[in-house]
Amino acid sequence: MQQFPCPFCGLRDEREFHFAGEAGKMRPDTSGEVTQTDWSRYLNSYKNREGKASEVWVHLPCQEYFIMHRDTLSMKVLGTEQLRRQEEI
Amino acid sequence: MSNTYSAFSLFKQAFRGHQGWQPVWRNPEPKPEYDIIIIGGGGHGLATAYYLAKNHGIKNIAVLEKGWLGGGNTGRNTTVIRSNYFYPESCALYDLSVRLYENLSRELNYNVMFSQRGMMVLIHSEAEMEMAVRGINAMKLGGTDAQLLDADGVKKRAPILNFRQDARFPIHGALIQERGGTGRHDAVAWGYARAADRLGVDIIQNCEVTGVIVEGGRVTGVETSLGKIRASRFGAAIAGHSSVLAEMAGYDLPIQSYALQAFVSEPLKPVIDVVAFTAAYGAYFSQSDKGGLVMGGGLDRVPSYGQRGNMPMQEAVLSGLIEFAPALAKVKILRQWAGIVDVTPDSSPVIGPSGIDGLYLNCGWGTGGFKAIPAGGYLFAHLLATGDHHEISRPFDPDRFKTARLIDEGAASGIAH
Amino acid sequence: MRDDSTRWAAASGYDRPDININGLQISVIRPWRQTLISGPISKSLELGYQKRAVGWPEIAKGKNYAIRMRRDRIMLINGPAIEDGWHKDKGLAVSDMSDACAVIQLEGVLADSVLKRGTELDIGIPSGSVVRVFHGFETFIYRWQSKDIFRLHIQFGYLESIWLLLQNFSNQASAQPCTNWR
Amino acid sequence: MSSSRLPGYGLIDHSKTLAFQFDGKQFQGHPGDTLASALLANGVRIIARSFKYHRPRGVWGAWFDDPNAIFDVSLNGIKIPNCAGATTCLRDGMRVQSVNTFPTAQFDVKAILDWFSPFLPAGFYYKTFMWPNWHLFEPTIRKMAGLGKLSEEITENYQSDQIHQNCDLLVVGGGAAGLVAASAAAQSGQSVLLVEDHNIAGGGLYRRGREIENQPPGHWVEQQIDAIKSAGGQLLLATTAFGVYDHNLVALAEDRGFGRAPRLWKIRAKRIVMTTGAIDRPLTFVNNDRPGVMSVEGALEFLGRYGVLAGRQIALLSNNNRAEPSANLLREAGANVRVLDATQGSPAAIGGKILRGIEFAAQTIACDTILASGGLTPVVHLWRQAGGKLDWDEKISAFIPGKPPNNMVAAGSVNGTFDLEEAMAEARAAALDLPVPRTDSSFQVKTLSPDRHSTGRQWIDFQHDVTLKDIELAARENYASVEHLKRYTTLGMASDQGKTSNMAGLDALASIQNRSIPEVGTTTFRPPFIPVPLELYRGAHRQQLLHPLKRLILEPEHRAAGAALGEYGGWLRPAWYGTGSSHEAIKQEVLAARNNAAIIDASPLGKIEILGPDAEKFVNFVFYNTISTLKPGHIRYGFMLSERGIIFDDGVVTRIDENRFIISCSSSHVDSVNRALEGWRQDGNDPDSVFVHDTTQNWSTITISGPQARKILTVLDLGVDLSPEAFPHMSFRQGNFASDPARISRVSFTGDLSYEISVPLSNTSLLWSAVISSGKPLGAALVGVEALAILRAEKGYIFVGKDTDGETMPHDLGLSIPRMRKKTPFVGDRALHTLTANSENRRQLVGLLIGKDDEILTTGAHLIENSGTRPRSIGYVTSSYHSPTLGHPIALALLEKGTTLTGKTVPVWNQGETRQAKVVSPCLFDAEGGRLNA
Repeated sequence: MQQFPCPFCGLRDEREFHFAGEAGKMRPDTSGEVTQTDWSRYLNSYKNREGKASEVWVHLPCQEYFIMHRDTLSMKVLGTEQLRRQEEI
Repeated sequence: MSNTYSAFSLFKQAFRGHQGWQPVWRNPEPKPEYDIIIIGGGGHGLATAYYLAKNHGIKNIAVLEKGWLGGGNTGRNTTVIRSNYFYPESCALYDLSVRLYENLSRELNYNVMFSQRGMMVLIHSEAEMEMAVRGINAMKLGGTDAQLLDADGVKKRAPILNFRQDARFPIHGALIQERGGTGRHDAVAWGYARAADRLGVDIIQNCEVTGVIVEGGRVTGVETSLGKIRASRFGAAIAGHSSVLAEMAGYDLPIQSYALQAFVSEPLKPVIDVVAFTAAYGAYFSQSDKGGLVMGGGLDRVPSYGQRGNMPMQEAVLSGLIEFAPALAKVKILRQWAGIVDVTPDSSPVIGPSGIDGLYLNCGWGTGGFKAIPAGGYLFAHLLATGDHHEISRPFDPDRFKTARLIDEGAASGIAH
Repeated sequence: MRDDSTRWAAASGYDRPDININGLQISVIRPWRQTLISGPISKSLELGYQKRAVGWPEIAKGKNYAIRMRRDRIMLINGPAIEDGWHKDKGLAVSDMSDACAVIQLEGVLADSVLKRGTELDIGIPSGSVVRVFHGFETFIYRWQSKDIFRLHIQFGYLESIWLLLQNFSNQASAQPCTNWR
Repeated sequence: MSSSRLPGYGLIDHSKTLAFQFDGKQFQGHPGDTLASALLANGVRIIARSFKYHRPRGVWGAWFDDPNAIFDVSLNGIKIPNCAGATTCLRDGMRVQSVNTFPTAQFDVKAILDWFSPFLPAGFYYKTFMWPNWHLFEPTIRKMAGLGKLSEEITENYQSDQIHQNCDLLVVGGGAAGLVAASAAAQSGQSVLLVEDHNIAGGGLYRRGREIENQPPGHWVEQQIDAIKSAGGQLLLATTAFGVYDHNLVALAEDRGFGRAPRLWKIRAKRIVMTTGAIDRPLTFVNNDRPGVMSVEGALEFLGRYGVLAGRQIALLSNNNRAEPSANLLREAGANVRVLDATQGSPAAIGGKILRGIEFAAQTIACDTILASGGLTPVVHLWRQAGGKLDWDEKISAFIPGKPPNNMVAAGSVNGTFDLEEAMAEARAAALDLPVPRTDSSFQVKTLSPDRHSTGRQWIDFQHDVTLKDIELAARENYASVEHLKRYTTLGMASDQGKTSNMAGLDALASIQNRSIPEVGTTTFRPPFIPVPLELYRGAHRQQLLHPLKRLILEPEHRAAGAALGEYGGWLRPAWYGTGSSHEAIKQEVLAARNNAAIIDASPLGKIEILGPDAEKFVNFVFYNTISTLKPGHIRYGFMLSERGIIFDDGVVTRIDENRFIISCSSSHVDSVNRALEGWRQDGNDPDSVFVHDTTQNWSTITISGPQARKILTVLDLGVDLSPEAFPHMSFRQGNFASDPARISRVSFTGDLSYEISVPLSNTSLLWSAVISSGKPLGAALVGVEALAILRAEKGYIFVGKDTDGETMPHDLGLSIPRMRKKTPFVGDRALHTLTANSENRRQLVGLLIGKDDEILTTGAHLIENSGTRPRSIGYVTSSYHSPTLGHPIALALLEKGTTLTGKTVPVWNQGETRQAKVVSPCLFDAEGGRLNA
């Protein structure tokens, strides 16, 4: 049972988290033309790194989406980043 | 050079203290160049080499394995073999596999212990029954076998299951594929390896691919822990680690890696003689010939490459399993392990060109690679030998992600309202 | 067609006897109002006349107080009546949730041990929020008035199930310490 | 009788006796005994048979390293298979049965298999049983295999407990080192938990029989425990750490006694000290599997802890300098011991069921017991599970902990530090996170490899009958990697999980391959360290707490009204009302709904509020349909799609005001919709300008549908003008009920005039009775989910996931306008224009008609095309009912090019039977919408 750090709630049981995709993936701007290749890459391509990876996770109880850097082999958590700007606590 | 296996040869060898058994495969030094190199000495890679040599007459082949052959998912699964799929494309693929398995021990002269004891998918509600009927009809139309059992029929096959009315999910019946069952996973790898070796294939263990040599847009060689090796075509069959090679060579893959756990219990006298799977409880089990219960369930929730597995899924799978068969509560677990599986967006495999000339892919089998080993090898060999798809593998080409013509077995079953 | 009415014991709703075992008391309490407010925290607190929204392991005090739900959300317990909807002037979203959650109070030295059966809860692991998954249920768990009174909020629909769970945990917790424990 | 009890020895209570039965014979033991010690005390030597050849087996080790003593045990009606005899505590009245023997371990008819062993070498089954097929041979083989018999009876109250605990320091192993570590750490102010797998702490102290710090071991142990406890530390006995998982989580199994499921402790420790000790390594020699051959440490443990002397005439065969001190302890207890240096000759045990002696260095020495030690093997399992590395210590010829995993440190015997003073010094340092001093051990081992030239069989894995020859065979056949060896020979896969056989096996392989043991490497160490019951993982995840259902606040009212309840989308809901035939009840509900009115508890319907200045833009983006044009007080039906363009949910959106919407999604999708909305909110939107509040459970919803619906509402006096002009279809009003707010939506899932009234949960009961009292005189009926399913199907309304599948897009249901015209981006937009989305062969929703009096079509039947060599599926029936309203069967289906086939007949295929059905519009009731808009 891993413990992940929610940037707001702190360390919590992994079962409180849900993997929401790899970090850095942008939704193509569909107000203009999007090629089939770009769209497919957006939907289907993964870096799927062995080792250091950056991913978007959501802490389910507080619904905070954030970026987590972790090692997918050793399971070490290397750090987190908020998706949104820092704000008063 | 190698012995032929039979009761008679075993008898003969017994009188010679079994001194006369030959190595099942050689330990060749890698040659500088081959016609075809298969990366990955698991079931799929070894089967591919075997069929390339046998069906296509290509003998100058090497299989490169970074560890010991069969040490990846081939040796880490729950040995289930079945073809109870929804889409006709899937039925064709997996049924080819079951048909090849049916004759595999004799073909390879190695007992892979394919035991067609039946694969039973439990039905726990009227809504599930409707989906099961949809599935049975799809399977029958797709050319594979399936039958519906009522609750009494299930009880005859597996009295150990929970037929009590206070079960969380009462049993309404089951979909059964009688031709499904289990095999001996290691034996499949070893049998193919031995047979391929006999046909001249070089199986090179402890040879890790560390780089891909691309010249003029074409893969011409690989860097390995044993040096540079060239070939005109490459086939990658490395399951959960497919993305690692993709990053080395520079192509995209629609794959995420997850740990899939399995468990085996202490040996027991016969408890169940069928593979019993339940989606509602998220678990399945069968009994090995040694007597251990072999148990499994869903993927771990966290994507990873750690071949360990984690407690949350153990708790989820095993608590479901006990509710499914309450007498198992007192049975003890001996071992738990995990394999790294390569999961595609539609839970169907990828067979086809990588996007870089000369390199072809056989991956994305997710949780179901073992059952597909003969077909995966057979079809991949066809692709590598001819440069073209066999008609059965065509729908599984990675181009389906661009055209969005997915074969989504996961979603086919729908969601109850 | 299957009728499951006998397979599930009749629901008791709010009307149920307390759990009392070895000094552990678990009861349903009924705050008269619970109000969800999203937006800048200082504005939310201002709207609810509160100074602070507690996280873990802070102790909420008194009849009316605020608990922290997330970065930009609090819940007022027994706060003032506030109109539902978007409060343009403050940039706050308000929803009355008085009936959404049942509130369960756990008291006594065993309460901590009951909670530890459902979640990795420790005063050494502080948290900005009180939201927490408890044995699969999404809950809010915090301390109230003293260090061994806990309150747990859960969606009303799960009240029956979590009560069954708390009964189970209470029996286990009160059976401890067993002979192996020294 | 060779082994016997010594009065006054051990930690057991000699004053009380416990009666038990083994293989039908009565015996006696004492409190504190294990099954193994009690049997040995009674002189029982043959307690089991080996797995393959059914060779007689005796007790080898005194704790978890014993591979032989496996029993089926029953007590007070509770039967547990495969209990490890060396770790199961004796209880009065136990019935103990050897496993895989017939009739007993002493006389097992299957022992004849040993005669055939030349034909059954390692992996023999891979070479035969291929013709005609394996499944023919399998049943016989399976009956032969397996150990214990599982009783199919369900043991009630066999329930594990599970609990989390955090601590600064977890000490694993309560021997001298562990006790010292725990007390040092506790005194330094750390929160400490010490876990010890015996029910008495002290570990190996009792088997060395000597004083420690000038006190008897028992006294010293009690002192340490007092020190730990008075400093606030905790001690858990009879508890085994069986798994180390990611992020410093250690799983402990606490034995709560026979017949009770253990307790699972999930310990999150900041640091972990491993003081797990070491176990004896077997010697590989001819007939080393004979009953009467035991490990030296095992024999000392039986003596010191259980007061059992393993034998009277003992040959102690060893390769290390512990042999003499060990022999002296046994001599003190009255045994005649002869120490043999195992490196000085090729030993062979003599005798069959009864051990008669040992052949050694060309002489025959009579003895009743052989104690063997090939050195000590540190228990590094948990260390390896945690990812720690191992170093090969040549001096003691064993693997010891090397580079540590995070936050873990080893001390004492597990480090190869077998001297007590030094072990305790290590433990103190480890406890305080100081550098662990390493000293040279006085322990000396002479390296010894198995003699490969002996003619007899030498056992490596006692339970699985793996011999040196089997390992040679595997190596000869080039199953050369240690993992291949394990899998081919089954070495180390017995129920002791290789604790005994592993090192001997590696040693054998190394010597065959002319390599060193570290070159051969080890197999992977995996949890669980000891076998643990499945129940341990289950805890409270049982029955109704496994996937628990949500319950309606009106459930008592539904029950009182005679509702049949069913599971729908995670809720327990009324399926139908009344006690008669369900079919008839449902039919009457449908008819009442059409003729008068239906009263439906629709509370589970989602109510997710979107608030803020960007709410409009946001809802417009997450919905397929254009929402930006929706005016306050109005409602729109629409789809939410996945980014692949697949329908993920359908529901209605209500605009309350400029800055506030309510999304009413399907009841089973509330959580997933809420999560998806939050995801989009935080990714690509200004999160201060739009908020998502899931208010579903604050509100109950009662639907009143049918021609009399308006009249019923009128009586309720909700303070809203109900006239069709003032309150048309797809509009929303806020009213009052019981002086609290009530939300009224005029939407319909039946095709008739319908209102959904939502009130806070606390007013539900009141509203329900008010609706019933105003509805009953008008012929209104309570309607359950089953009748609702028919009502909506008559109208051609879908259930997402039932009438749609993983390929269905909105245009397959005929809703293609936003796809063609919506200008602003929305979720899934681009996916609606792929080759596949544009295909002409898409499956579309249609209705199917058959003869008026025909049996209804089977849901799940396929629609087929008979053009090729065999029928091809072109779709399937998704919903099928007898329509009480229309008086004939109706069905919905997804059909390839369905809309172009309207009016045509298609074959419907179900498990080999074909029927014909006519393709029609899905909507068969009030197609013009007159009733809907009434």
